[in-house]
Amino acid sequence: MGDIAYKKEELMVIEASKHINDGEIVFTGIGLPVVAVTLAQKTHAPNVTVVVESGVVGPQLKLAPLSIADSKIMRRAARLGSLREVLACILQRGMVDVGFIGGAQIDQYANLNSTVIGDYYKPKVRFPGSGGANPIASHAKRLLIITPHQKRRFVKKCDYITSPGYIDGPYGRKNAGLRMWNPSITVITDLCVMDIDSASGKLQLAKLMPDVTIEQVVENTSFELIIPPKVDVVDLPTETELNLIRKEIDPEGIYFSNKQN
Amino acid sequence: MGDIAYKKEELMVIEASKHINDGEIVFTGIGLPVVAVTLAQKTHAPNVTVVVESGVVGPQLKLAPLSIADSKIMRRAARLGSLREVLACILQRGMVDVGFIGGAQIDQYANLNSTVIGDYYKPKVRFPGSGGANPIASHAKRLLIITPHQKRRFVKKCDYITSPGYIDGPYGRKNAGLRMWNPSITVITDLCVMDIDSASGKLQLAKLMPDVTIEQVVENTSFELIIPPKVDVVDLPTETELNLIRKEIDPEGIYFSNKQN
Amino acid sequence: MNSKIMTASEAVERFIFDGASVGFSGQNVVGAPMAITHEIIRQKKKNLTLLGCNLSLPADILIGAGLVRKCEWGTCNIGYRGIPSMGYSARKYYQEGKLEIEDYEHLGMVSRFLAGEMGLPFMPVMSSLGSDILKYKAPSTEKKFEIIENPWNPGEKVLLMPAATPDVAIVHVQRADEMGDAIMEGFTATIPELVRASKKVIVSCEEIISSEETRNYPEMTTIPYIYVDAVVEQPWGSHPTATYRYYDCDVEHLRMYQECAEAALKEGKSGMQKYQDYLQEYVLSCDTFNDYLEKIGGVKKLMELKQRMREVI
Amino acid sequence: MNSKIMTASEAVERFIFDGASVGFSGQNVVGAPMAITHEIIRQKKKNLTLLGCNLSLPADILIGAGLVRKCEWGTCNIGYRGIPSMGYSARKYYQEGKLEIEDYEHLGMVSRFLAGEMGLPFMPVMSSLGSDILKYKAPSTEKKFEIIENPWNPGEKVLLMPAATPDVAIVHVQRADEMGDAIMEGFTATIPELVRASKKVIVSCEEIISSEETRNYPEMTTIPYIYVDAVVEQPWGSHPTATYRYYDCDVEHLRMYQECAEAALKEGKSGMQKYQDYLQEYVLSCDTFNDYLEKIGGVKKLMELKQRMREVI
Repeated sequence: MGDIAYKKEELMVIEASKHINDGEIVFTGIGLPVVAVTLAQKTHAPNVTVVVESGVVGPQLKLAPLSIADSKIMRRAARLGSLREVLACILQRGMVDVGFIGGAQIDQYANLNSTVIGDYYKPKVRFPGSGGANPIASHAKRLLIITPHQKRRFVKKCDYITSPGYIDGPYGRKNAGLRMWNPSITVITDLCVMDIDSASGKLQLAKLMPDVTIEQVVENTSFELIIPPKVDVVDLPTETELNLIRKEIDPEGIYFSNKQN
Repeated sequence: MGDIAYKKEELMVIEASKHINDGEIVFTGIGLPVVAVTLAQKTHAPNVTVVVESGVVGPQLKLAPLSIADSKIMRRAARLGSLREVLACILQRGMVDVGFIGGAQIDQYANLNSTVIGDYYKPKVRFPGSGGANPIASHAKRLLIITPHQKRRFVKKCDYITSPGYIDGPYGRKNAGLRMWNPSITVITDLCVMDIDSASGKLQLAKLMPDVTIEQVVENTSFELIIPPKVDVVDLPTETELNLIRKEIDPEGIYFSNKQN
Repeated sequence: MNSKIMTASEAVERFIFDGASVGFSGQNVVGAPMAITHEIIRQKKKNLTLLGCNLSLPADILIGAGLVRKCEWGTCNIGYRGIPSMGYSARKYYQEGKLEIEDYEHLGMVSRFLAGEMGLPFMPVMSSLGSDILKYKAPSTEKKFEIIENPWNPGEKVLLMPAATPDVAIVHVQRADEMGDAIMEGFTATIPELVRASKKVIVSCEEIISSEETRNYPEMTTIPYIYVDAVVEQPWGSHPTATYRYYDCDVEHLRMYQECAEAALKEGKSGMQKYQDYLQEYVLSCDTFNDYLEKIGGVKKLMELKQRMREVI
Repeated sequence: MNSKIMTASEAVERFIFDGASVGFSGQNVVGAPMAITHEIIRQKKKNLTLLGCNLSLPADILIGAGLVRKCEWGTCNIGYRGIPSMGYSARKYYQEGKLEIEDYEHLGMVSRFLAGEMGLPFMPVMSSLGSDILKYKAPSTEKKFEIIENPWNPGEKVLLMPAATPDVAIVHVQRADEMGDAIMEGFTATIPELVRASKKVIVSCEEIISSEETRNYPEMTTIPYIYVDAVVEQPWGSHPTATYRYYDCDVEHLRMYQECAEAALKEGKSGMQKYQDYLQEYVLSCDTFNDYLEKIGGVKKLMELKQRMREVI
């Protein structure tokens, strides 16, 4: 543990922000992703353009919005237009560098499920469905997934693939007809960072969160996670990063639980 | 001849205006058509909506514009939008009741040519091409053609079909895949009014202009025009109609030659 | 031209019918046409098919009122500050087998409206591929999609999605004139395509303005009158969702709604009564949407929401 | 963000190359990007392919300058009060076999840009069917179109047209900020689709305004900066065509241009000299578009055109 106390979600957001480069176009969803992209803008990537599915291009975010339809997300945008303009004329056209997605289940090929748990027609639980997640997963050059690491969430096979990862193998996307057939995918959890093993199209461990062991990760994952010989540890947050989150981006602490790491 | 002196084009425009009903959506081109629709608005059809290919919906025309891109045509429109909005979301969607078109040649099936005279690759004369004419001819429920009646213009077969009439027979449009497969087509010339004989898909004489004989029409038409047993004569213009054209719609006399009938 | 101004009650009576397919404006907690939605519940228009990208609250409350047969949606997401995203009525009815859902994703769904507004039978889409959105058809659908080869790049797959052309679209906007020219502020989401794809259109608005005003700057008119059949003036007409630049969403009321819907899902008979009580109190016992506005807190609450929007933008 | 403001000369040097495919704004006598067009002639960028619905004056003068290999258009129409509609240089070069034309119609052409802007390989179109637009392919084109059966209505034909994605789009608008957010007034014709379908975009504008101003009401921004590579400020930059709400077209100059082009077509060597003299006087001998504006009548003429627009609208 470092000298500075921080919450798990704070470090997840800080790690995510480092995957965003200056000048890129980032497709943001609600919650932690919008904190991550705002943090990136306030640190190393001031010229990032945020796009939001409802039709917002390039807002100048001050406080983190609470929903993709929150009026705050329209703040001083370059364009307030339509969903088609964003999902078709920016995303499907191939202009989005980084897209954030999530789901109730994620499997070994990084497929995501936000539709049903159980049988599709007689589910145990019904969720809202795709929204913009499927098109983001289909068309963004790089995908970022920020999610809690729980055994019931990291499943061998999703009950329903809402947003495609590598589907069923390294050429799964190509076979399905997706143009962006080999995107980089990064999964950031409270235990570790994962990415895609290009040979198998499966998730592999990339980095551990500070003070987390490989065993802990394996215990909390239902599928067989690929473990490379050498695994780095995520950097501890800096005071600057934490201050930006706490004082500028989310002063009300809306996005962060009270649990400290 | 009536008591009131009038120009041929004036009567053509007045006749055309009678083919427009109140409340209809009319797709207008440049020249005489815009005079005809404005006249209809000022007489029996005040609630006509004019649409123009450049993206104009429902302008309140005062003076006749000189081109479909003349700034005058935007006057107090309901919407200034895009070409796609008009050609796709109004015209192709099937909302246009009446469309005006024209061309350098018109043949016995009311096909129009505004592309080339002669061979397509080595033409005698090259014209501007379709513009919005082809989509209007394809999708409007009724078509109005205002044109001078000349033998070289009324040909047996167009050198190039830019805008389809009945193509090659009563089912020509259906066979080609056009949804609006049996539109009403009315051709108004300085000699007569023609429409479509539904059995053959060919042009037939409908009415004669005042003081014009069937022989004159036949002499000036290169194809064999269908002549029904009984042919009516177009009503003479009223003073009200002429005054509207001369004093309100085209006070500068831009559209009308100095020849009097 | 004749004025299209009418009351919510008249608009629903004239244009919504049992079995109609109805498209809705609204994204999560912004821009849902709640005044018209309440009126549909009061008039008990049933067996409805709802269409939209994010159907959110209007779908959930119509489902909870037992009026919906089927939804074709990208999502039904009401999520906001502490409020669960899934509409609980939708969850309940689907899980109990009382609701048919055709799942799409937002790009596929807006592409269907795009085909509809342009008079095309289908639209090519390059997402949905490889997902279970294509695997699971809704029981009623004969052909949810078609995959063809790209004629300009043999071997490449292209998904075709069929046009969607709802019987009626219901949208809430900031301003409209009596003919139906409507001005939207903020993002327009799927409104332009949805409206132009629909056979009839009901526009509810915060304010009616004169045609003189709309025609001064026609570039700003989002929907020209030719698509519009009814104009309903209802200030705060999207409450408890927000209307951009006018008022913020009412988080407290939204939470209360979701609590009632959650109770109906989880607490059996007493929970279902709780939801029925909500409907009775806030919809069925109200003659008009103004009565509802009184009940949710009246002038004081409305001014507070107005003020909150000012702080947000 | 970095400013994208540059001179017309810099913009053409950086983004137009020999053999490029270039799309243009402009409908007949409104909104043609003449300042950038003149600069292309001065820099002699050649073997160009031009794309647009109505290519009008920019195409005709580039063809007359001998810089165009091919056009893909709906029309080339300059018609106005006594001015013949067909561009005479286009007619001359085509009739003499020196220009390739792929004829489309406006709906087909804008559908091609629509496919391009959405990242789709093709767009369904329901016009062109039955016409000779489908009969005559341009010599260079492998597959101008494809007709398939509607999967949702067997027996119905649907035309597919391939996406158009020009290397560069050149458009003239009223106002833009230094990042490239551009505001168009009046009809937008094909500008939204053309710009978003193109790989690079040059925006010339009457006025540069601040980002503070564009971001006050982002609903009005026609083109957001993400599509834009160069912003060129050039008042009266579309002369002799009009810029809506700014100035009317210059009928006298347009007529003079068409007379020179007609002479080149009909009067042999002396006529061709007349056209060359026009190019020399009004384009080649000018360092910048401001020099041209002096020659066509200077301040007095420009104020007259401004006044004419006021009377028109």
